[in-house]
Amino acid sequence: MLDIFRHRRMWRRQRDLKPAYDVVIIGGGSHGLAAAYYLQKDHGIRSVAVLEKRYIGSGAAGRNTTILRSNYKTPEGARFYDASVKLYENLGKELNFNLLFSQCGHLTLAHTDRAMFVMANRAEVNRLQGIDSRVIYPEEIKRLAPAMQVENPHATYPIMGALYHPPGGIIRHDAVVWGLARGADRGGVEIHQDTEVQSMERSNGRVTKIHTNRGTISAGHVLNCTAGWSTLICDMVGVPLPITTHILQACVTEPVKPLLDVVIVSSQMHVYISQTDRGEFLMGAEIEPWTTYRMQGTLNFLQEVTRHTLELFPQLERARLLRSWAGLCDLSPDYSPILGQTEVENFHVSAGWGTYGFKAAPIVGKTLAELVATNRTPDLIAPFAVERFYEDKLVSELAAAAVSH
Amino acid sequence: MSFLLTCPNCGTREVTDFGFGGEISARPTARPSLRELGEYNYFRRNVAGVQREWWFHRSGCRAWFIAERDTVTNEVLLTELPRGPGSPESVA
Amino acid sequence: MSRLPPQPGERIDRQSVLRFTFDGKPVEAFEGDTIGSALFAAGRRTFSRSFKYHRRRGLLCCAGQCPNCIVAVDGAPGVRACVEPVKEGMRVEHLNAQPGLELDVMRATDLVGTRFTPPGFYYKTFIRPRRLWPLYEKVLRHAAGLGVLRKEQADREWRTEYRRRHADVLVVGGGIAGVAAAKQAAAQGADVVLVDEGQVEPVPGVEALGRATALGYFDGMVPVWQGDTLHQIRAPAHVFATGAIEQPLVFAGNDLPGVMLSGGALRLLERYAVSPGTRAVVVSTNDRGLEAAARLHDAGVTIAAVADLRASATEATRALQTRGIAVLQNHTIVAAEGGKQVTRATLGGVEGGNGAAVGGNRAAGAGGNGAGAAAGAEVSFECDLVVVSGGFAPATSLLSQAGARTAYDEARGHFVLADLPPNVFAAGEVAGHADPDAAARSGERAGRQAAGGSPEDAADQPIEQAPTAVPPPVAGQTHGKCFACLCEDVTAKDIKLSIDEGYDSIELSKRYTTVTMGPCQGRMCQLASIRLMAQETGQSLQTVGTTTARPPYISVPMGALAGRPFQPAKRSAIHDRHRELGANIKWAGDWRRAYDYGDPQQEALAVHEAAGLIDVSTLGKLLVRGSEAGEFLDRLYPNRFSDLKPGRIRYGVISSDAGRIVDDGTICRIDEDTYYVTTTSSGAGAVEEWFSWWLADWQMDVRLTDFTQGLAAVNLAGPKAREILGALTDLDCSAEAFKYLDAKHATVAGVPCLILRIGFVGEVGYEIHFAAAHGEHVWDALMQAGREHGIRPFGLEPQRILRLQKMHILVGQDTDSESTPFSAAMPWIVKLDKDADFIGRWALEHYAQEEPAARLVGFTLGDGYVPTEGAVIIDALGAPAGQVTSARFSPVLDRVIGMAWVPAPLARDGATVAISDQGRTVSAHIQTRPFYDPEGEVLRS
Amino acid sequence: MSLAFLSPVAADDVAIARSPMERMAKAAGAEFEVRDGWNVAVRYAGETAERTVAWADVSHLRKWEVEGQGGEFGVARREGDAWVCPLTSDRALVIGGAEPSPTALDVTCNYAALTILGPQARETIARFCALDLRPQHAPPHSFRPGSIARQPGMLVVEAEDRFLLLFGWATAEYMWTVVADAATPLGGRPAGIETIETIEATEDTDA
Repeated sequence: MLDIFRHRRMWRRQRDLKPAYDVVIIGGGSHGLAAAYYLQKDHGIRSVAVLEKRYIGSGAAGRNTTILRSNYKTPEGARFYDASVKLYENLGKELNFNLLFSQCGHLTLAHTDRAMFVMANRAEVNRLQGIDSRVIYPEEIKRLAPAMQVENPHATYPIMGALYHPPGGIIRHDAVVWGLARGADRGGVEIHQDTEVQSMERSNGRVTKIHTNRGTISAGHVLNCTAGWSTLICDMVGVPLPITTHILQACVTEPVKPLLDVVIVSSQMHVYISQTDRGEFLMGAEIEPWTTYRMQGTLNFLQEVTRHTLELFPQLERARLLRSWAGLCDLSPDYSPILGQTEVENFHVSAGWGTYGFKAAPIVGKTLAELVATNRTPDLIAPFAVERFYEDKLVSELAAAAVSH
Repeated sequence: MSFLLTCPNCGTREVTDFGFGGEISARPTARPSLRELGEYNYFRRNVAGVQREWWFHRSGCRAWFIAERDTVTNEVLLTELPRGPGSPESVA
Repeated sequence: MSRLPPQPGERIDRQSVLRFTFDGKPVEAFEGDTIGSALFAAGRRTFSRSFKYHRRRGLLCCAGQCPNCIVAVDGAPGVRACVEPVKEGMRVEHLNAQPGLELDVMRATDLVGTRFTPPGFYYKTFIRPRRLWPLYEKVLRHAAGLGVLRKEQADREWRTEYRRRHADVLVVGGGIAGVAAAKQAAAQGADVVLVDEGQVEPVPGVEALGRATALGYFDGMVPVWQGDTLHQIRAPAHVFATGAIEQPLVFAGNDLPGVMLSGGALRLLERYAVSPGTRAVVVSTNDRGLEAAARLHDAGVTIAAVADLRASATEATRALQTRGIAVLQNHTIVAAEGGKQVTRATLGGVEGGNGAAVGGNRAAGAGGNGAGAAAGAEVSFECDLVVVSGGFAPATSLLSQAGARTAYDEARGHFVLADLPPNVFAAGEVAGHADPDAAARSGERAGRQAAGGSPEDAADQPIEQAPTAVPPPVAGQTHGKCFACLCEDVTAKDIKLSIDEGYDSIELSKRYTTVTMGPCQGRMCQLASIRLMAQETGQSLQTVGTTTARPPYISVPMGALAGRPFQPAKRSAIHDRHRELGANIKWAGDWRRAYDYGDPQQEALAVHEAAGLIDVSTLGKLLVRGSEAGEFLDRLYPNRFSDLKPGRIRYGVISSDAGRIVDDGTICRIDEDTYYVTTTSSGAGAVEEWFSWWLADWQMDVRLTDFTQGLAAVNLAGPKAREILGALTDLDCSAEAFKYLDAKHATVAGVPCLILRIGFVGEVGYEIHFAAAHGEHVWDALMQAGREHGIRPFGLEPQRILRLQKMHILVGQDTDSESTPFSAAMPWIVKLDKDADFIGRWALEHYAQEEPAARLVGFTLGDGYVPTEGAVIIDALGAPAGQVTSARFSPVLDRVIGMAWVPAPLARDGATVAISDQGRTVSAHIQTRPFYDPEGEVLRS
Repeated sequence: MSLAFLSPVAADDVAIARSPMERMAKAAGAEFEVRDGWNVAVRYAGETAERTVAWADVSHLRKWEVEGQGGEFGVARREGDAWVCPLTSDRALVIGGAEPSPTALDVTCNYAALTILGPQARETIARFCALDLRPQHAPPHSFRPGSIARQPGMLVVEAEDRFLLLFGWATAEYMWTVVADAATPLGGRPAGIETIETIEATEDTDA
């Protein structure tokens, strides 16, 4: 409690770059900072620099809709994201920073028999791995979300059931970034904001030099944690990626008194809805199908997301939409991440997250730190190596009723 | 609504009128190795800059055409109908 | 109470009295009043309670920019009372105060809680024990939120519309510059739309939209919200004459009711003839604030004091002096005090240069610019009105979205436009032309250019830059809270603390303190917070930079964005018959389809025992014509079609170049150059796109025409099918004349039809395709002819049972994005001995060699238990190793059958697998051959 | 084998062809007559010549796809009673009139059709369609394939204030709902084809 009167700096002011670090992490988002945090915490590796082009959390980490869940379709995915949620559960205490994680429950609505099939399958795969996830029906949905129009005879998409995932919920995304940054900083990691990697040199299968706008450095290991920009960073060292970059958009209303205590996702309507602790309704939709690096939103998104939200919550028709924004997503062909070593010996990636990256931040940090420290790929991330696309062994999170959040 | 595209058959429409077919990539002409096949099926250049790409006028003439678009600004520099086998964009 | 005698140019109609209620109490207003002006006239000073501290807030901008007067009208939250016209009988309620606006218990958070609630306090509290956080969170959730929405509402009640408008020039802003631009552009012959947030005068030849707000700029598309309508205006050229937003000053008590921006005070006075106060203290950084003092004086308001932050007098100063009003140069306001509203204001001297306000006992905002303490006694004045003007910041949000860049202008003390993209023009005050004459000329110029005219018009004079204001100061905090952000209750001290903690970029500070993230969208607070950031960090304002201007420009009701609620649906030409037969209708992709007619089991049995009729109009139907049509299909499918004989049918599976199953269907060769291709219902659109994509690339002599919607199709199946069809056609339907996989053209019930004899549901069956306009006729004729034979209509659900009995895979149900023809037990469909290349060949050559991890097989269950589709096949260790994709009770076989992906070694007849289904584990027996009529004898009969 | 099954032409006139909007028209009070084998909504009770906007079901118009007949993009040629609309450089859609050639493909039932007419027609269409129909940008005879109410469609500007909308046969019920919903607040109501015929006859006389 006393901490709230003590105004200590969260992280040190930026000094000059050193000529060399054991590990250089490109990208000061949730993944980069988590990797830095676990490098010093789990392995005592403190000669670490996080290079962030703008300010920490300025990319996807600060633009996502803060939803956490682990009810994935593939056993590999479910196991991996479950480990992430478990780390998140204790992360606030560990960082001594309240990440405002509310495990309020996550409902993925099903409007067709086909969707019910997908939900049943996910629930069973999850249950077998000890993940709390089950199919529920309109009565229970109504109890969990009494303000939602569950049995509307005029509904375009009647609600047949839902996949209910009680441990899912929302967490304060910025707090995750700041908490990890503080933790990493106190462990000796240097966080360099306004530091852009402009090119890299590669020889003998290793990255040898990193040229930034603030000077050239070298590193024992380099991690690329740049999400939507990961292709561009990989291009610098000649590592191809099976990734396309797209925008994903979100918006909030002005705050209103609590109406909704769970996260609602409808894959058929391409909308996900939660109400923040501040009272804002926070809504997102699908990625735009075309590739782009331009983080500008579309009117079409605002029109579709409001129309679909109002089908579920007609009482929001006069609630005011306050702000919308767009972020970049790095989409992989199978909707599973690309994680770990590349053909360049000391260059590792965390990419291909699509819309799931934020959910994985702690486990990505922990496993990449382990990879760097031990030179061994942890079992949890072995299925996600980029090699799978050369061998055509995908880990497909795609389903006919694919869900983003 | 966002940027506009000009269908070579129908004229200028909102991007929501169209389907996106992705960057143009060359389909191997000889039998590829598994690795080469993976590269063709899954790997993308994903350039930040001008990209030649396929679009489909889904709401209009339902024809495929080619656009050159700057992925950093979404500015569409040109659109044209494909010129068939032997042309630079041919994937055959 | 505060209503003045008629004022020149007032916008109220004193003859027309309207009545509304505020918190249940009646209020009278004149036609033309806003809720805000009427309430103020009736004596109300507190309009809202603030978000966090529940402090009283009163009218400030009277222009819909600030959060202070947000109310609910007829249950709709978020209404800006100061700009919302009064309507007879409207029900206005305050937000965010319990039990009432005048007595708000949450005010305690301000009086005692402040030191416990610095910015981001919640990040630092409630961490341990973790299990208590949900309780704290519940309290926080209920404390937050402004409006109250209905718990339940069955349907949308508000009719909103979209309206698309194309124009040559869109002018945003209907002030002097905007109107001039619109006139000029119209004079050039352009089709012009002019929009303004307030009333807008008619301009000849221009469509002028009043009370209409431009919400954003989306690559040339500007959505404009006007009441119930969302205009979507697309124009190749835009003029933004969006004006400037008067900035408040940051001083202690700057949020008290009675502290008003000069523009707000004047609007009350001039438009609504309401006196904003009786005794005013005026503090300004510019002439407009001083001019406001003179106007208020002339209207009868006593001017207690005027402070000008600038060092030297101007014309406006002298105009006040002639009225006997002294102006304190180099002075600013240090504090406002009061309970329910302001009662006293304290002025103090200003140190020149960066203009830090100074009081007697402190040095304010010691930053890198070297602001120091200076002498200057504080003087207090009793007053009920404090009029402030902190300068006018150009309203550049929309311009920024359009790609304009801004730069900080030291002389003017705010960000100005630095660079405009092509075909985007700025005019008037947003472009720095505050003087009416200059504004008009800049508007004319912009209008002419936007309409394609030359900027170097002979009549065009260089436009004078408007006189500049000195940078307004940022005050310290000794006298109490100085609010930088009224929406979120963020004080100057909060911003300073955030910087001390390391949130030292404007974006980080914004996210930490939430400054600029409230309903004003930063209009009232962005500049102040940037100044504070610059002062604290010693950076220039240019370096600090602005935060991104995100749409919408003002908050907009979701209903207005959503438009009408209709969702496109496809319906078969026979759909109404299914309705009349009481079908259970559901979505199937983007089609509405009959799932059953009440008894799926009996419907399935009828197909075995007599005959059934199902509407399969949703199938994709493509006509492929041309001399190379056969070769084209050979390249698209892993099997052959060029050797198919006219009048014959072959099944085909489309695979991707990765060898994955994309779709399936039947292909019928109609003649040498013509094929008729059917696809799955859900895959129809994608297959058409796939075909035309490859055709666009290969440029073969092939033409595609999609008949999916133009043709109806029904499947007549069952032992009586031949007889029923025979009664309606001259065709010889005998087994010898019309064989399995034959296609015939014939007239059925007078309608020309293509009849495909295929094994769709396992019995003798005919799929009949014909023009959609005859849908009901053919359906009726078949039902009529079948009546004596016991025909039943059957829906999708019985069809699932029938097809499952035959182990016909359902693409997308039994297969997923990773299934190949080999793993899905259809190796025979792949003809690797074809000479030519085909899509998927290389991958399929690979998969022909490699054992898949899992294979698709059939299974049976003994005890009548139907596993859930989606149930999981588990391996010996209990780990997921496959899944059940289909499972049904088969009435004709009297047992449970299904299909599942199982580990490849178990994919053999007689093997047993374990199915885990919601905690229950059952054992199933694998079967690889069709459950019903495995040899196809019935089918071919 | 024949392609006659594509055509909504029944042998011996035993079958009457029906529009996918027949029931919508019936519910709105239409009177029907059989014309050329089609059950057509000819008039509505209380229909007058005065109108803001009206919509008429003209799905019975025959349509053909012809090859080797492109034309100037965006412009429909009037040939006899037919509109010849260029889809691509070598394919055109012919709407109305008699069969243009023996090789033409009958696509009549691929497209349902509504005529929208009256001084408020443009405003009505603007409620559900983003095509630029300003008279100077879309004069009579303009042909515009594009999204109509979020569905693939085509639009022919038949005359000042008269538009022919084509859209998928299966989406017709949805489309009628959208058009009626947009037009009704503007004073619109359905019209029978007698109205269209009268107007066309007048135009022919004027010409």
